[in-house]
Amino acid sequence: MTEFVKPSIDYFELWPLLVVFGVACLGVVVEAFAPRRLRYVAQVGLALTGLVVALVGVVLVARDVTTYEDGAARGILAVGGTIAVDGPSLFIWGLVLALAIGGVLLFAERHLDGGVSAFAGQAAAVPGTDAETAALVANREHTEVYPLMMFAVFGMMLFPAANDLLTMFVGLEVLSLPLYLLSGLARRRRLLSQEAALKYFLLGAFSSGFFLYGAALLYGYAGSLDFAAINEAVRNDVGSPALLLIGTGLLSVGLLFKVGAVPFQAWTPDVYQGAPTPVTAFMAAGTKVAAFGAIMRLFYVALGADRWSWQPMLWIVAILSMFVGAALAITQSDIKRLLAYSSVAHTGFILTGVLGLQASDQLAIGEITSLQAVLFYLTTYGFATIGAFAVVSLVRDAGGETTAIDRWAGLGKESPVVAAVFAFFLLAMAGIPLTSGFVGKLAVFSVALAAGAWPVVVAAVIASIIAAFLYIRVIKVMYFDEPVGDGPSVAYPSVLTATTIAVGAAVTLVLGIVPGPVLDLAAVAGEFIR
Amino acid sequence: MNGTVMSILPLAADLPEPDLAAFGQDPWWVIVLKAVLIFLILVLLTLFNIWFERRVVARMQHRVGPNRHGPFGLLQSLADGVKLALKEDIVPKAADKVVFVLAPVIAVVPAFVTWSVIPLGPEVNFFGVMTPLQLTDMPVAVLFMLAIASIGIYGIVLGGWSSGSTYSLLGGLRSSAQMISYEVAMGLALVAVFLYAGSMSTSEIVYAQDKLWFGLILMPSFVIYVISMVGETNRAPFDLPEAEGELVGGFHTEYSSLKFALFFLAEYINLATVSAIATTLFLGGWAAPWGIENVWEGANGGYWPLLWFFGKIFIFIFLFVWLRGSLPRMRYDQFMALGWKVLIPVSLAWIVAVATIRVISLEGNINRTYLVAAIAVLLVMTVALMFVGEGKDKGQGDAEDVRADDEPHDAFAGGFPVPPMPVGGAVRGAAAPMTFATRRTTVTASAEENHE
Amino acid sequence: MELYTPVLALALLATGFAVFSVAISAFTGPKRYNRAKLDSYECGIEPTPQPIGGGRIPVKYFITAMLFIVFDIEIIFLYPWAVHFDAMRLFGLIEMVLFIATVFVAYAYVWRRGGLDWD
Amino acid sequence: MILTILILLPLVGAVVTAFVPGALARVVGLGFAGATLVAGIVAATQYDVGGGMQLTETHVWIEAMGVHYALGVDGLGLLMVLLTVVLVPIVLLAGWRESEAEGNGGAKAFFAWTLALEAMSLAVFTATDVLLFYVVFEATLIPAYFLIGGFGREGRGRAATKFLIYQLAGGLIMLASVIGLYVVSSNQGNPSFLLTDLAAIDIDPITQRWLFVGFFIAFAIKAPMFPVHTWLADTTEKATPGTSVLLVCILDKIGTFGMLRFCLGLLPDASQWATPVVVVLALISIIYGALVAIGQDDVLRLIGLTSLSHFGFIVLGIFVFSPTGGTGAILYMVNHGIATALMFLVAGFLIQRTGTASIREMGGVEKTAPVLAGFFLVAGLAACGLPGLSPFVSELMVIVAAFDHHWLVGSVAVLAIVLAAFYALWMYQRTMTGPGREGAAPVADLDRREVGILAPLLLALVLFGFYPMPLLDVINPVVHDTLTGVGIGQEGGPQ
Amino acid sequence: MTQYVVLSAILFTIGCVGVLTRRNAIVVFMCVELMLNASNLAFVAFAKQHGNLDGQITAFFVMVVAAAEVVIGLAIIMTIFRTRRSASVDDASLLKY
Repeated sequence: MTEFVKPSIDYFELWPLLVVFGVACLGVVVEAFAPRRLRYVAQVGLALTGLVVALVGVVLVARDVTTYEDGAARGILAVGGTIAVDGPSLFIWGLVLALAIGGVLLFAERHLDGGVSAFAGQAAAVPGTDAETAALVANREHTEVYPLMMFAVFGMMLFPAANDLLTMFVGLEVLSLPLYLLSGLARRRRLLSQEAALKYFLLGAFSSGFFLYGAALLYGYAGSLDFAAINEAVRNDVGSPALLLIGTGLLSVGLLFKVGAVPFQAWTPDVYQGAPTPVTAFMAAGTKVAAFGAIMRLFYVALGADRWSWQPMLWIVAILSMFVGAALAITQSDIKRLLAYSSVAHTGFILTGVLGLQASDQLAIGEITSLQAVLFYLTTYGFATIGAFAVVSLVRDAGGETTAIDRWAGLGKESPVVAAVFAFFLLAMAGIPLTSGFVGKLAVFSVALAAGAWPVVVAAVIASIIAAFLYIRVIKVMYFDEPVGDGPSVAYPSVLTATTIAVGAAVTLVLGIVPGPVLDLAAVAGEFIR
Repeated sequence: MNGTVMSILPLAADLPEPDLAAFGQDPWWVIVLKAVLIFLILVLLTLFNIWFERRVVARMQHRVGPNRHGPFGLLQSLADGVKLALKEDIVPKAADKVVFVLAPVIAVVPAFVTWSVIPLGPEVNFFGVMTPLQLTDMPVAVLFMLAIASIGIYGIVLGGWSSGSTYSLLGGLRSSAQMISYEVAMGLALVAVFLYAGSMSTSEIVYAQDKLWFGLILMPSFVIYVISMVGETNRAPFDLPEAEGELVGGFHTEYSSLKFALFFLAEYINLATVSAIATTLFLGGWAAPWGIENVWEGANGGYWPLLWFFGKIFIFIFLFVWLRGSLPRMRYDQFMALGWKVLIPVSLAWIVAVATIRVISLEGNINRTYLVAAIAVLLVMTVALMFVGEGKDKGQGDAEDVRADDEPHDAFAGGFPVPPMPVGGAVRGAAAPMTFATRRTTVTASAEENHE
Repeated sequence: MELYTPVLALALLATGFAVFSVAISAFTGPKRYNRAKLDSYECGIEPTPQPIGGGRIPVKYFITAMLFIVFDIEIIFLYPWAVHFDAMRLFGLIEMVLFIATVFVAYAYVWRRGGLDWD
Repeated sequence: MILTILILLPLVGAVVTAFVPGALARVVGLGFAGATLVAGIVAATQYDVGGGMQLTETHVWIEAMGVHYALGVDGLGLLMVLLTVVLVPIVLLAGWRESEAEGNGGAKAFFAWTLALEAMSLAVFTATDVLLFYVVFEATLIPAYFLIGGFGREGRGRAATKFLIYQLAGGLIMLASVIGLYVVSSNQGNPSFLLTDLAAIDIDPITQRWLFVGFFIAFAIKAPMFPVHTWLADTTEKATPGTSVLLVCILDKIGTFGMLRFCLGLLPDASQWATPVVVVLALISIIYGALVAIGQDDVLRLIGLTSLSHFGFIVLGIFVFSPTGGTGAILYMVNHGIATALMFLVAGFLIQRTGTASIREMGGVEKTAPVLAGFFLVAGLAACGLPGLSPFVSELMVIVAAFDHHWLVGSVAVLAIVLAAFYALWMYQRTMTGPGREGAAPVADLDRREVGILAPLLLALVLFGFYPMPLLDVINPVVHDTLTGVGIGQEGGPQ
Repeated sequence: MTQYVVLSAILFTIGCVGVLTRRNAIVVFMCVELMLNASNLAFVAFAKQHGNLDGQITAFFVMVVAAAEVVIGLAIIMTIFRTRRSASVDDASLLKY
């Protein structure tokens, strides 16, 4: 038996992570002990405070990180090398936390639906029964969603920071499990919501099975779960290449599922549509950010030496995602499904960025790394998405949210501001200049092209054109089509949702005009610790 | 590391250092012979236990008990077994045939297998071969036992489920719920033992108790274990799965003939098994009770330990019988509450306490008195917190609870398969409707009004 | 592996015995057909038809099952920790207290929300 | 700084107009347009006829990617800027009432969007950073989209969507080339989007051809050229004439502007490589546009299609690579802007009066509205290149250059003049002469406001028809520089 | 050790095929668990092969995760089951484009 070595836990660097986890646990305690009427305020306050404190923590840590072992990376390896608190991690943490704050605000919105939140009064009550009615009459709501969300945020922070396959797997699950539940908690259209949860869960569990088996094979190949060790093994070409290849493939399945890349996109539209809109907003933004962080860390750090075997696969996946996402989005008649497919297309675009060069010593000054481009794209995408879904939650009719696109006709006249903001988000997603989406696209395309992936870029351009059509179609419906029947009405949100939308729009605009600071921030973040 | 265990009380039984290398060396015939012997012992033990139980309970109830077959009626159980074999073997029409037949097998095999890691004695001369009086041992023996024992639960659940009968199903469910509930407490109770023994191998745990039985220094663990072992075996006062007042025979309602006998056998072997585990983990296993070693040097040598071992087991068996003879059956909610709300938190608190004490004795520079006091306070506070919270909650009348009472009665609400109501209401004819029916209508109506 | 071979021997023996018992009872016992005998037992009334798959199970049992899983997992971590506690000492204690406290949070929640109350 | 002011003025104007009360909006909007006009003229006075990039300013924009906010004008840019600042106030005046009509998006929106469009267009013509150019190039689409979709006739939403899709498609294809340029420049160690930097780099021929294709497709859609012109007719038919003026006379010039500046300026070898194909496409555009125009029933649609023909001429002039052709093309860009604007606006006034755009349903207008008919005739004659009106000069130069290039090309181009005469005169004949429509109220003549709006355009047509020298002085250096870049020396000036 | 890896691969494949072909949500779910356990087997086998403990520790964590997944999955499937009285995946078909 080898001597027990106490792992060093760098509490300062892990501070944001611990705060989020602690707040999540505290939330459960509040849920257990606070009287019902206090829970809402307590939970929202707690979650917001926790997120803000964590965000401040991220900033403090980021100011403090130093260069790692004279390399290009900055940061430290914490907890015995299982968590990498490096520049990219911190960037993603900050981003996830910012998006999560928006998410909490949306979760807490109670003005839209007559004084109750978007979550079921009692999820356990069977829809259509007296028990459900009773819960409705009592104006009950699940305040558990806040701790659940905090756990998901914790997972989203752990996932991209994981420096070995085990931690990554744990992060993956911690991020996924609360989201499965949250998807099923819609107040209206409960059956749809439950079904979404079921599909999300089954497919998610399936894909994490793939991830895990891939991890096992990679472990079999390298004899270690640690990314650096795997990289070493790949470099020295020990072990069976078949294990490496199959392992990489299976791992990719798990990761690509999380980002909703084709051919693992099947869950996206169903879940986006069925889940309560605040959850969709938070999930669509947060999951993608976290999962892409993890994808890049895995592929760059652990499998960087093996890039010739995974790059062709990602090429194909990226191209397929863009085309399938854009093409299927056109056929949609539901705005949430449309946004879901558009997110699939965006996954393809981001993957295009992943294909670029990541080492800054391969680049000239004035060129950006893949990491920078993807981080920037994630920022733009995250804020635009959360904002767009927030707007979706405003447009309502008697049955709750109106998500059928043709019911949005005439929104431009009914509520010019809401329509304008939504159109702005759509334009950002389409990548029209002077929105953040354009700069994001520019960044990922240029890194991909610089790495010689011109077929992908050409495909991306064509896919962008297809995608542009669908965004414009929605804008056309809002502005130029005659309303059907009464037309949609727009519920006046409280300051919570309004803030989220405003911040989303502001970020989208500012990043479109002066993207420099964020690009620089991503540059300062440097590279992954290898 | 067991040398460091509690050197406060100098006690005699100085057992030789344990070594797992002693296992896995037997020639094949020794293995077979040991296995057959264990099998025989268990079958005989079961026959004896049934008789023993009936006699003791009879005594407690001022009866005589079985006394016809053999001396003191000792062969009564055997006669019962033969009789069962001659009964018709019924497989109900609604049953899932394969599972129905398989269930007793699943129940009984693990019961036997568990015994393969129970140490019955030290290394002895076994027909010319030096071998421990134990079929085998492994570094994770206790875990192995727990795992195997868990398989036995499947036999009960599947038996209840496959019978196609309401009573069986509920009995099976109840017993599985009960067993898993108490398995948690049982599992937690064992942690303290491992903490002190530094091993999960049964033989090493026995050796680790050469100075002091864990049952004494880890009293709370022991008590929890004893309570949960009663729950784990579905014995009175925790025999809810076969509560004949509510569930006829529970999961084995539909079983007859030798299949029933197998369930019966499994239950009694489990009785012995949990007793043997208790003996091994808490009462020093086969080692002679302290004091005896001082008087008699050879008490822990040769085949003598078998005596101590089975003696200790019979103490537990008697305890079981005693409980059955004297205590009424618990209500199901009380029973589950005991398991979940008392045993588990107490176990957890106790584990932390034990670990803390252990750290202190290992580090050895913290004042022990204060610490014990602090732990006690913490423990009390933890437990108190849960109860205080509960009381306040009820006082305030949480909307949830009130609402639950108001909900109309639905025969299928919880999913209990209740016979369908006759058309036109629960009661027809002259009898007045029952009260719950009226309440249901009013509440429903008012709820609907509110809603609209 | 040698440590597990004896287990196999005993298991084979026990299985043989059990299978033999189940099989033999088919021959030793009488066979007298009676429709009522093959029905499920329900105190003499017509048995309630059981839906395929064994009918619906009260949700409470699922909650218990879930709770069991949670605690069983806790135990999984407690055992190796306990066995090697002497090597980890204070560090091990602190970490485990944190772990237990975390699980305890969930436990407190379930308790307070009535997950442990049977009726 | 003057160029920044030039861009900011209408941009600020757009925002202000959007927020002032409805009654004030038009006045404020027009005020800003006027101010922009003044600023444009000031800029022109500061311009030195000698050539080269002038009035430049450069600021770092996105440092991480080597993007600059860089402005500057050469002769071509200056002319386009002037065309823009002149046409916008005219369009605003022409749309004074119309934009308030039933079913339209309101005058405020029209003025605001128009000003926004003006700002973006000015930025396009002055940008000397490729990415900045691209950004504003795409940004013009949004105001254009809302102008088309918000104002005009039934089915405009569809037309707007079609327009936007076409343009976005072109834009995104161009984006690939823009990034490609950047990547090539970074491979050579100096990642930059600045035109001056990019002109200095050495691009291998194959890459150059790919990049050229990307740029050219975008500009061809913009211009428009056969076969990617189909958005044009729909758009001009559904949109208001004012919008059409903005689109055809200003925005579409970006296409040919870009061809000159980017295709020829940055990718000379590939431009020569592509010449045969481009020339053929240009010829097809010329003939096809004219032929299809003849068959049209809708006035606005007809005018739109004539532009297809005219843009064919411009592209032809650019790609024959001769000083005469180049000069003719640039001159044509200006003249076409003026002539087509006049045509659209007159047609607009006509449609306002008759309530229909169908040629078949009009007739006899000249009897009751002689002034209107007169303007219409002049515009039509300008379109078919009557000597004495400015388009004649440019058309002639292009055709001469085309004959120099190859006799067949010249012949085909000449054929178009015949066709042009055919559609222009036939249109005039069917709408203005003959009997009036049964039961229709007599068409009122243009009032003084309308005449006032149209008069400057008419004057310009006549002025430049007789005396194009000021324009040529500005144009010649540009053509010289461009052709030198391509590798063809200046052999004999124009005239 | 190879035979253990092969066995784990077979188990994994069975689970995978099960997920794809079975219609009952609970069975699908069990197949997923089978996949996780196949991974566990592979982890432990590789741990033995490489002579380090990483694989075994991972197996522990996987068990935890699997358990958490069971808890969550069971909750979700139960809700659906109670609503529809069916656990068939095919019956869950409200979400379509």
